[in-house]
Amino acid sequence: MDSYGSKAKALAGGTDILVQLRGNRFDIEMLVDVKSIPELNELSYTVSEGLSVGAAVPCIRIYEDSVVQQSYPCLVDAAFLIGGIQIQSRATIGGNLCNASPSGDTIPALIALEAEAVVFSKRGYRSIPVEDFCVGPGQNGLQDGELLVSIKFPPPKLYSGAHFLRFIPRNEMDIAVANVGVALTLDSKKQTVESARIALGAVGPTPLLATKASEFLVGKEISDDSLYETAEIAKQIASPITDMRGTINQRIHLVGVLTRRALQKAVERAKGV
Amino acid sequence: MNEKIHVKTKINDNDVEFLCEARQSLLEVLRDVLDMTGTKEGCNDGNCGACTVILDGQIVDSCLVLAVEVSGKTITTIEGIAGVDKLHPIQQAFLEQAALQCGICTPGFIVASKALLDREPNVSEGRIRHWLAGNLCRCTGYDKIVRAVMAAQENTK
Amino acid sequence: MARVFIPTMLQSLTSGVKDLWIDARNIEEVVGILEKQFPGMSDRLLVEGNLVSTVVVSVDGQVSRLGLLERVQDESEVHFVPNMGGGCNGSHPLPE
Amino acid sequence: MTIKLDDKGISKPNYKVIGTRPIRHDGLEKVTGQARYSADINLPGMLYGKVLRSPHAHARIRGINAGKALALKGVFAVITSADFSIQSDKVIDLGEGAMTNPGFLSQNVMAKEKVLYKGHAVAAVAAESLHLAEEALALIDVDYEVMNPVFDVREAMKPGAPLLHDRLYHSSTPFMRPGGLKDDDDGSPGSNIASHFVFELGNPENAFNEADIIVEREFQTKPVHQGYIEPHAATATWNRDGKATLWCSSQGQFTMRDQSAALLGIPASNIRVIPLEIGGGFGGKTLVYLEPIALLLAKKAGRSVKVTMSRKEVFEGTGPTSGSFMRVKIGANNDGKFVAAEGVLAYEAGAFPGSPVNPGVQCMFASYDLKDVRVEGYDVVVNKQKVAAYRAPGSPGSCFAVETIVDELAEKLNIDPLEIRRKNGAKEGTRRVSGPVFGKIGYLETIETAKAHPHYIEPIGNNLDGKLRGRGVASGFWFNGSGPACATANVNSDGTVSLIEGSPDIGGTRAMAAMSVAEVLGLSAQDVHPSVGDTDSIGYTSNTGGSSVAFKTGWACYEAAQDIKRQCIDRAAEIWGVDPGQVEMHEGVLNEKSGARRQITFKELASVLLSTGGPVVGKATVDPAGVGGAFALHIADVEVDPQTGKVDVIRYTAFQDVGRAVHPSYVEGQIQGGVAQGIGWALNEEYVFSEDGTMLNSSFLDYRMPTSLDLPMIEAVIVEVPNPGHPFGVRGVGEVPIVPPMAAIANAVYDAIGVRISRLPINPATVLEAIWAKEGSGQG
Repeated sequence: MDSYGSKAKALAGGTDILVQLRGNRFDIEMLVDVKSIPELNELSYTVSEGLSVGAAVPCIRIYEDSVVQQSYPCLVDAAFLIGGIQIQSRATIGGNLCNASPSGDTIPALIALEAEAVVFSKRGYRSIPVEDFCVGPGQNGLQDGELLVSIKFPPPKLYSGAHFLRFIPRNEMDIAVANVGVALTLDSKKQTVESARIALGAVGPTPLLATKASEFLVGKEISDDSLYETAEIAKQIASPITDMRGTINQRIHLVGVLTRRALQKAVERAKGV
Repeated sequence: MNEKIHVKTKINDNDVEFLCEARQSLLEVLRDVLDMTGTKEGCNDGNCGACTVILDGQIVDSCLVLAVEVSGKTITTIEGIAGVDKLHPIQQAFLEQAALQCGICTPGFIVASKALLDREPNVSEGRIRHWLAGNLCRCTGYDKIVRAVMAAQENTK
Repeated sequence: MARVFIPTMLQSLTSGVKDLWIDARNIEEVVGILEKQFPGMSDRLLVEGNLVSTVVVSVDGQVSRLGLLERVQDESEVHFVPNMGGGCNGSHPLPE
Repeated sequence: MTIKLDDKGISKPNYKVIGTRPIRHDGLEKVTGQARYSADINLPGMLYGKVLRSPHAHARIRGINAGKALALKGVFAVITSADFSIQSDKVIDLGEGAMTNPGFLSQNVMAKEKVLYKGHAVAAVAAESLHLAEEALALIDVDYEVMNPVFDVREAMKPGAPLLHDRLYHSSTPFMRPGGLKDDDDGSPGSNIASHFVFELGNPENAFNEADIIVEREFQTKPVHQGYIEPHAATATWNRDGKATLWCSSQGQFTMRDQSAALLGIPASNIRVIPLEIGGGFGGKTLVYLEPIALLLAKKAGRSVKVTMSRKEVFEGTGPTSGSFMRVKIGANNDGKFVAAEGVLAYEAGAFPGSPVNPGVQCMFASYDLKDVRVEGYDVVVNKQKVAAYRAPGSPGSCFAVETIVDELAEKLNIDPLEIRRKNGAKEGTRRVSGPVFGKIGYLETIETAKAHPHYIEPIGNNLDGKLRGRGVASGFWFNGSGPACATANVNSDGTVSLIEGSPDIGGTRAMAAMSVAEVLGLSAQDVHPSVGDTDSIGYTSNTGGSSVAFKTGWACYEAAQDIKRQCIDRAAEIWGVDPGQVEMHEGVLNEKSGARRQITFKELASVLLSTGGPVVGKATVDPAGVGGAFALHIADVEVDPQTGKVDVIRYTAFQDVGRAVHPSYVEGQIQGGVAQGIGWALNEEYVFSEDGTMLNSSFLDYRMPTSLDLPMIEAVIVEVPNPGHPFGVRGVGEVPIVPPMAAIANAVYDAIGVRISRLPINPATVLEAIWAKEGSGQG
């Protein structure tokens, strides 16, 4: 891959890249199948290090993994709703991330979960926080010769919960009009928010970490009002466009609705309801 | 791009070898190289499921798999679902429940349904609908297809 | 006598007459009599001696497939209507 | 046949096969992958063809240079419109009832002088592989002079709008016309309006004055595609003697033959069309697209050629149905009786004339007994794909408008929505707007059945999770069709019958055909082996369309079986040395009526045919009148999420008078499928265009047809009011079920959220905006 530079691309699940190649979306000379690289196929978890998901691990393996189901249900939410089963058998969250679509369906979940992208090149390994990984619509932050190896998730904290929601006009097989990932940690009484991360998708050129909304929620007591206010603040960062999948007004409005609903579910999970 | 690559694989329990171009999909090779036209093309971009095959135990859209990727793997297509002298219970149920009209999506639905019942012998209507959401049918409204899969499930017990 | 209805847009040729009783054995005679009474009518209904292919005759509620040859009974009700039949009859072929 | 009375006292023949549910004859091949569809033909030495398509919605073609493409190794032929025979743009009859304007059809298959929509075919190549053909396309230089396009039907009708055709003939007869060009010396101003017509009954203008209440609204619909899963494909060989063979899937092998022959300027009999299994059509496979191209490429390359479309090409290069603008009003008196109605419909034809606006205006008020009614239609060309037929063409749009208004009247007058339909419902003797009166129809029976059904009686259930539930009803009408049809049936020595008929089988009509024969001969359905003949092996049979096959081809099969029966009686009489009048055939047994009272079964007789005078072949050609119209009444329950605007259909029941259900499972299937397409049309499906006319959602990802998760079980309730014009009482099934769903869902959405939505699709953005408008807020 190194020798082909920007003319080389990695093939993981292939559910996006093959379609893009047929549509002449980019000019490449080399497609490298990375599914056979063992490191990219590992799904591992330790209590101290958390979860590591190889870039070539298909969604179905992620959401059927009992550790992921137990400790990272938000990741299940996200991986479970990419495409149909045929796509989930192939598609990877690594590919999803590298594809860097503004509406990429796992990315806000990854951002909320404080995931980091682990990247390898001849220069060695480096880690990039997922919120910094996408740099523009369809553009990731990988340099020529760099390969996404895995995505690392910190171990879940006590009294924490997370959820991912998207809105689509159909019930499956669709691209998000808007999507939202949230993660929060409560105090030991499970009443006050100690930390929060809210991430939005399809409402800007890249998936976004809604910093202001996240910070607003910290220290607040859980209530309909506080969640509503947080959602309203999240809407402020949204700068969507109108396209065939949705309008500006609709998308901003959906950020509010989805943020509120995702927060409620995350709170339930944090409380262990 | 035009150089041919030699691939060895296993299709419907038979060892198969073929030559293909790097850019050819598994679907193209099945249909145009191996003349196994039971697997259908509806969209060529993974959104209709007509080309569903089972690859190493998982259902995939064969249009989104490069033929070179199946080297050393195991594939089941619609041609490999029935026994020599007997239909698979799902195929029988599709006939009895009138679960096909034009029939172009039928191979994809049968392959996907078989994979589901092989994994999960007790599935609900909701689970069937979710599992089959990647397969489009334009003729039936899915009603009789879902009923056929439920009937096949009963018959396999 | 058969009651023959004039299509709305041909009523300009009949000074507003909407229907009339005509003594005829078949549609060919009906059109002939219409033409005599309302010149220009056959221009609108016929091409080279046949019914325009976009026109069919309805006799007593049934679309006739015989065109000018269709017989007309006493008290029959005759309409000239757009060809809506199945198959490829129609500028717009009809689907399943 | 034995006649018995059912519990309502209606006579019902004692059928043995009609009304049962045998396994379809072509089923095994389809569940095992053996069935061959249009793209499944691979011939030795075959080349692959691909079509170059216009990147512009409206442009003049200054020149095409294919030199570089032809120079590519492995490329064998390139064709453009110059390779097609010159066609008149005047309205002419192609013969045998096919009225397509050959000039326009030819230009739609391959653009000449101008491209009129993005995706319009401009050239085609044949090469050794599909990928090579695609590479060659990229090497063809087309010099375009880009022109201003017009996309919206109302814009296109305005004076000064960009003109698609400089000399478009403007028709103002009440009859559909395929469109044509004016004479060169006709100096009248140009227009995009191909046709304008009016039907009027009584005096609606005066009658509206009598109304206590009038509801008038404007409606808009977008183009939607038939969405068949099988893309178009055609494979052709062209022999040195000028005889060609074409393998394709279509709704009529004879239509494909005749249209191709006309475009190529050769006798129809020079082409043999072999119909393959068809992977869905719904009206969209009644026009040629690739067929003449495959033939020409095969002729030019001297090799067999297969041409295929991608899904994107299907969306961009074939015909969806019309987008439309409609203004409709109905007046009623206070007790709910309709006193007058009026509708103006403008349908987009796409690039060439021929929208289904005429059936649209004729269907719109067909469900109601109206003495004073006026309907007006415009067929308008715009820079979009030339529309093709789609299931009950024209009717779904106009009925969406009417049924929404009927619902509003019922609400305002505080009358049950089924009751207002019953009160005004069409019945035998009701005069339609085009003039003729209905014969025996089953609309009122359909309404009564719905009224008594649990779905209408049971409460809708409580709102859950903040979602609002609503119920809506709507009616629909379709004429049903007929046409010429042929069948031949050969008696085999084993007592079975091999049946050849001429109707491509989209949804199980071979089973229907076999059952029709089996019923007459007293055989089981499985004793009849049906197949669809090619153009050289069966007589002319019109398209599988218009809900005509069970009517016309079923009738031909019935007659062919009667022919066999007569010959069997003659043969038995010959064997027994008695007068044929002494022999009758009943339930598969031939009986001597008196004297020795000998018997021989059909199967026994079949085994001795060759030694008693030769084989028995039954044949029939029919072109029957007697079509009976179809009415449907649908009930939809929806759940609306007022925060996201998403509508889910949670319960659906469709009632339909089918006359007689030959194979009830496939009748139900047709109804369920029509409903599913209607739900897609109602909620999400539409062509989305950019400002320059590019279709933005030309994939199954973004053209959102319902998945299995988007639909509930769809209950199909069969009502049988037999059509007296058919030997088995058949009416026709496939089309009318797509007519009511849009209005039924719009009415249910109104019931849920209190907003009337008059533009399709009722997608989440539309619903949200409607809710915001009602609440007077910019956002919720």
